[in-house]
Amino acid sequence: MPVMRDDVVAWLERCAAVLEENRDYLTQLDAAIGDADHGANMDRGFKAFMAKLPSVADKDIGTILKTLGMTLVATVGGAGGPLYGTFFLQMGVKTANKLMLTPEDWAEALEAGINGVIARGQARPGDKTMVDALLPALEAFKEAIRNSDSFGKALQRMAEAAEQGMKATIPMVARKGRASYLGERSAGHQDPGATSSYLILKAAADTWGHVT
Amino acid sequence: MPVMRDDVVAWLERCAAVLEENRDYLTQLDAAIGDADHGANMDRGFKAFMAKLPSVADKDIGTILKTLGMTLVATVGGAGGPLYGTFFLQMGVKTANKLMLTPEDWAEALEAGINGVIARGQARPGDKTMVDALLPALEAFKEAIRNSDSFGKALQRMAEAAEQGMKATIPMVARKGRASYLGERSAGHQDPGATSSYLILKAAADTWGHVT
Amino acid sequence: VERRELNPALDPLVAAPWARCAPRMNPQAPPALPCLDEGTLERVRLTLFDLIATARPLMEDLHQFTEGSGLAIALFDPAACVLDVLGDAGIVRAAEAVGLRPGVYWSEGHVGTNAFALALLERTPVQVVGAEHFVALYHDWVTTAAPIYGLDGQPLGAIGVMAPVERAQPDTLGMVMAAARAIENQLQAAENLQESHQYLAELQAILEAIDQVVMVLNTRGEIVRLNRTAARVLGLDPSGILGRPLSSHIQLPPALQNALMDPQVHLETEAALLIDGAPLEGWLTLHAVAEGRHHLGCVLTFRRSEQIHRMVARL
Amino acid sequence: VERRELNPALDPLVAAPWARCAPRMNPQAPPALPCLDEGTLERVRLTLFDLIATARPLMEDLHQFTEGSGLAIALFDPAACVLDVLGDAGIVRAAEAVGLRPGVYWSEGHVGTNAFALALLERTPVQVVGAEHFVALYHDWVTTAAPIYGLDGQPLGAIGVMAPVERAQPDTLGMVMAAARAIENQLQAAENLQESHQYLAELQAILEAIDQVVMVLNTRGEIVRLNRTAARVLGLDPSGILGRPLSSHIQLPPALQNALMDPQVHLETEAALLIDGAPLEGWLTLHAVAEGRHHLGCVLTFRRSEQIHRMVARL
Ligand SMILES: Nc1ncnc2c1ncn2[C@@H]1O[C@H](COP(=O)(O)OP(=O)(O)O)[C@@H](O)[C@H]1O
Ligand SMILES: Nc1ncnc2c1ncn2[C@@H]1O[C@H](COP(=O)(O)OP(=O)(O)O)[C@@H](O)[C@H]1O
Ligand SMILES: [Mg+2]
Ligand SMILES: [Mg+2]
Ligand SMILES: [Mg+2]
Ligand SMILES: [Mg+2]
Repeated sequence: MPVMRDDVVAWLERCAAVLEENRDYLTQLDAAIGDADHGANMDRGFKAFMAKLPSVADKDIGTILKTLGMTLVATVGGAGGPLYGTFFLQMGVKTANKLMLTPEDWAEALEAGINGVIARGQARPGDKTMVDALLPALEAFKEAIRNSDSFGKALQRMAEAAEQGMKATIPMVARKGRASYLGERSAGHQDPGATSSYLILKAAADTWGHVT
Repeated sequence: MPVMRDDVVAWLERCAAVLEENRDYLTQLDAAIGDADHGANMDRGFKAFMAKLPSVADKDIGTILKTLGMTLVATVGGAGGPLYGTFFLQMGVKTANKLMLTPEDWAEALEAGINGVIARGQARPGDKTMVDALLPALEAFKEAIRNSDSFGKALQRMAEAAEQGMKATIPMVARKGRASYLGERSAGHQDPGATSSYLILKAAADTWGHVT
Repeated sequence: VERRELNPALDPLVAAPWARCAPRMNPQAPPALPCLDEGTLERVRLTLFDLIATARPLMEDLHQFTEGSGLAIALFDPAACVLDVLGDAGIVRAAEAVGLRPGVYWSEGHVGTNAFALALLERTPVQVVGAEHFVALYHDWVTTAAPIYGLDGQPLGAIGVMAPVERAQPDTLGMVMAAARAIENQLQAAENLQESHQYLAELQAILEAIDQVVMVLNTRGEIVRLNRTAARVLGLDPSGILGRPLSSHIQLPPALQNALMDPQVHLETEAALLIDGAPLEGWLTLHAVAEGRHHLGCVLTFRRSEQIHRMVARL
Repeated sequence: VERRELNPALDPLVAAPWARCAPRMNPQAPPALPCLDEGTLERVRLTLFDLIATARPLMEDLHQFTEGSGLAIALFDPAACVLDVLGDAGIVRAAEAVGLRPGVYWSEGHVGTNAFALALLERTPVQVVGAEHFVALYHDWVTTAAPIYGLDGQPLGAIGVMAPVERAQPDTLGMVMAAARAIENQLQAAENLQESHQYLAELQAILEAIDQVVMVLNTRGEIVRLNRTAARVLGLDPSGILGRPLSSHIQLPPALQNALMDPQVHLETEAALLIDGAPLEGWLTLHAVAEGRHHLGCVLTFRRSEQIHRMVARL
């Protein structure tokens, strides 16, 4: 069973809620190795999108995701704006005109989104960024599908890998973004962007858990 | 017979005189396809160097040329400042500690200077720049030396090739610098930078004509 | 300026637009503010996403370092359509009320003389102060803008600032000029990086596709690059050997050792390599690597005699 | 600020330097202006030539767009040593008289609180206005500066502006911040370009060194690159064939035609190419070219059976 357009809308609504709930947590993480605004940034961005959602909730999945990307680049601010903006924009380009997503559709969209983040931010695995949660999540999802896991199971694997990747950023020394100005002192703290990425992917797994 | 340090000083003094004499001419050329300041720029730069020359005229050739390069980057302005600054600086680096130049020394120095100009400005042959006078001049000098011409003869060949290269810029469409903003309208006018390059190399040929 | 009369002391850059506007517009009337519908604006912003994503962080920084001083900072497309606005809340609201909103066109024909349209038209940074704006509504404002050019010299848009006329300053002009330059340079850097990555990817794929020993050496004879075949045939550990001199493991015949440094080297010959003393016979080539006129090193290829025999056997 | 008392409303960024200066310096006394001798300054400027050559045109443009408004614009090394100054003649002269001259160090310990040293110390753009300068001599001035960082995040220097205190404006801070960004981005673009050129030079040298047919195709099957051997053996005109589909001249066996588009392709096989109908037999390989996760195309190599025989005969 594929993920339907309305399931995508539900996912994004969940993202907004989760990012609002975790606003202070993300801010705290960003206080340790940044400028303490990641929580506010993500909350503001998704709230701005929630205001737009009614006007696109009946469109195709690509349009919804592109709108999200365009909204985020204009409202999130900081490093995350262009990066998350690109992420969702590229997902939207890949899913243009679709009203449902097969597991392959989701893998391709996620891959396109991550490629966009990497192209813009030039982060590599181990640089202590959102990429350290996103890439393992993508790989885990693709592997689960190769192993004939159900869509729902594969999404779970994806969320678990995102969580692992997020935690794996703790010992890393940041090589991108504000945290990199701290050098060695950035080690020992979980990366805020990897955390928000995890939350977003977890929200997908939780929202779509019912699909087989 | 090599070119001696004092011959180099004489050359640069001649450059200053020639650039002053041709100030209006260069300005006119730059009025047709630029902002009408190349004559003033080159004159100002070499006058500034003339003021410094007494303090370095007894040093090695490399020091004199490096000082010229550093002076030009700080006084010529516009596109020519960094380019001529790099040109003479790289010549100076190549001739460090030398008190005389063999033909091979001159070819190497000229090549280093031109490589510097190309590295900084990224101009290619045919882009309608100083490179269109400098490169053919270098090739002609090297070929004359390969043909066992005397130093003085090779310098003449160099100056002739520079003149040809300068004139060859007339029909070219500019692809670098201010003139490139004019597109096709830049054709039919001789490039100011190629002209000042020619004058500088001609001054060398004229000053060192007596060496064999 | 009163009654549509031009102040003769007016900046010539501003006088010309006035001459253009006067026949067509009533300076006292509120300007026609042509505005794109939501959908079209979204499509325009989608097309210009890269510009928006690049400009936005810089605009946020411009705001950060002038915060509270009364600026609205805006990004425009090449037709002077507003793409994005941010800045001090009160000023942004007031500017929005007079048309500084995403989707609105600030073309001269609709809004009268203003820095945003003028910068794009004249292809230069420009500031228009108070009564220099043709339309009376903008006499309380100063607009400042600089055009942004793309990699081929085509206009990508403009970055501009709007502020109350009392706040008119010369450094705003320097600021937008430098901001446009920063955006252009960042776009150029990103383009160059992408090109760099593509060449490297081709380079690496070619190396792995070739079943001969292929190595790239720099001018100091150190190994800069080698393919799998080279590592295997010559018994080299890729992670260990990069940056080390070829000669630390492999002896070339003396004549060839000199050839390594020749900026014009272009030779092919039978040769025996000594690998930790043991000879390996085959066909060796050396070709200089030059970046324009700059000698970078050389490419060494080698095919074992044995391998050649095997290739024949395969056919 | 009077009598070395700190105004409690003072910007905390400025208060800390005051606390540092107060024990060591007399604010009423003219500052010690440590200055490099001509020779050492020249050596410093030589080492930082690239920064100076990159910054200077931008500084000239900043001057051009603020001309006559009363600015002196200066470039500093990472130790706050003045490298270069330009601007409105009268202001430049006056600033020179109080120490804004190449070779003079504006370190806090010598000159007291000032934007040039502070920007480098705090690693952020900053403006110091009038009496915020510790030393009384600078109470008539406003200094504004932003640090410039190099490719590895190391400080390269700073760009700053000095003006009469009456002329203090917020946008000067935005201006120097954007100018520093423009310089950094230009240095990055130049570095990326150089790297790009080096990879291309290696790539081209490797292609010419290989005596097999080597071609690079993009994902549309068009020929992006080919070596001399490919042109010769396959009868292709390099200037004509670039960008054209391989299939316009050469037919691959159908199974292989599909393989061209496979992002994971990695095969070697005997094959017969049809060149304008005539078959050419040999050994063909296909390897995908990927830039990270991005499929760019593939590398095709080919060696004629005939050629292999010849190679053996040569040994
Ligand atoms: N170049 C980059 N590539 C990928 N992710 C990045 C990059 N730079 C920063 N990030 C991510 O952005 C996060 C910080 O976001 P945020 O705090 O909102 O922006 P800022 O650092 O500008 O305040 C980091 O935790 C990191 O995950
Ligand atoms: N990228 C470049 N590479 C080589 N030469 C260049 C380049 N850009 C400009 N020039 C040279 O500079 C000359 C113009 O110099 P000048 O008028 O002094 O500078 P500007 O154009 O800044 O006013 C041109 O005639 C051309 O020969
Ligand atoms: Mg942050
Ligand atoms: Mg932030
Ligand atoms: Mg000029
Ligand atoms: Mg000029």
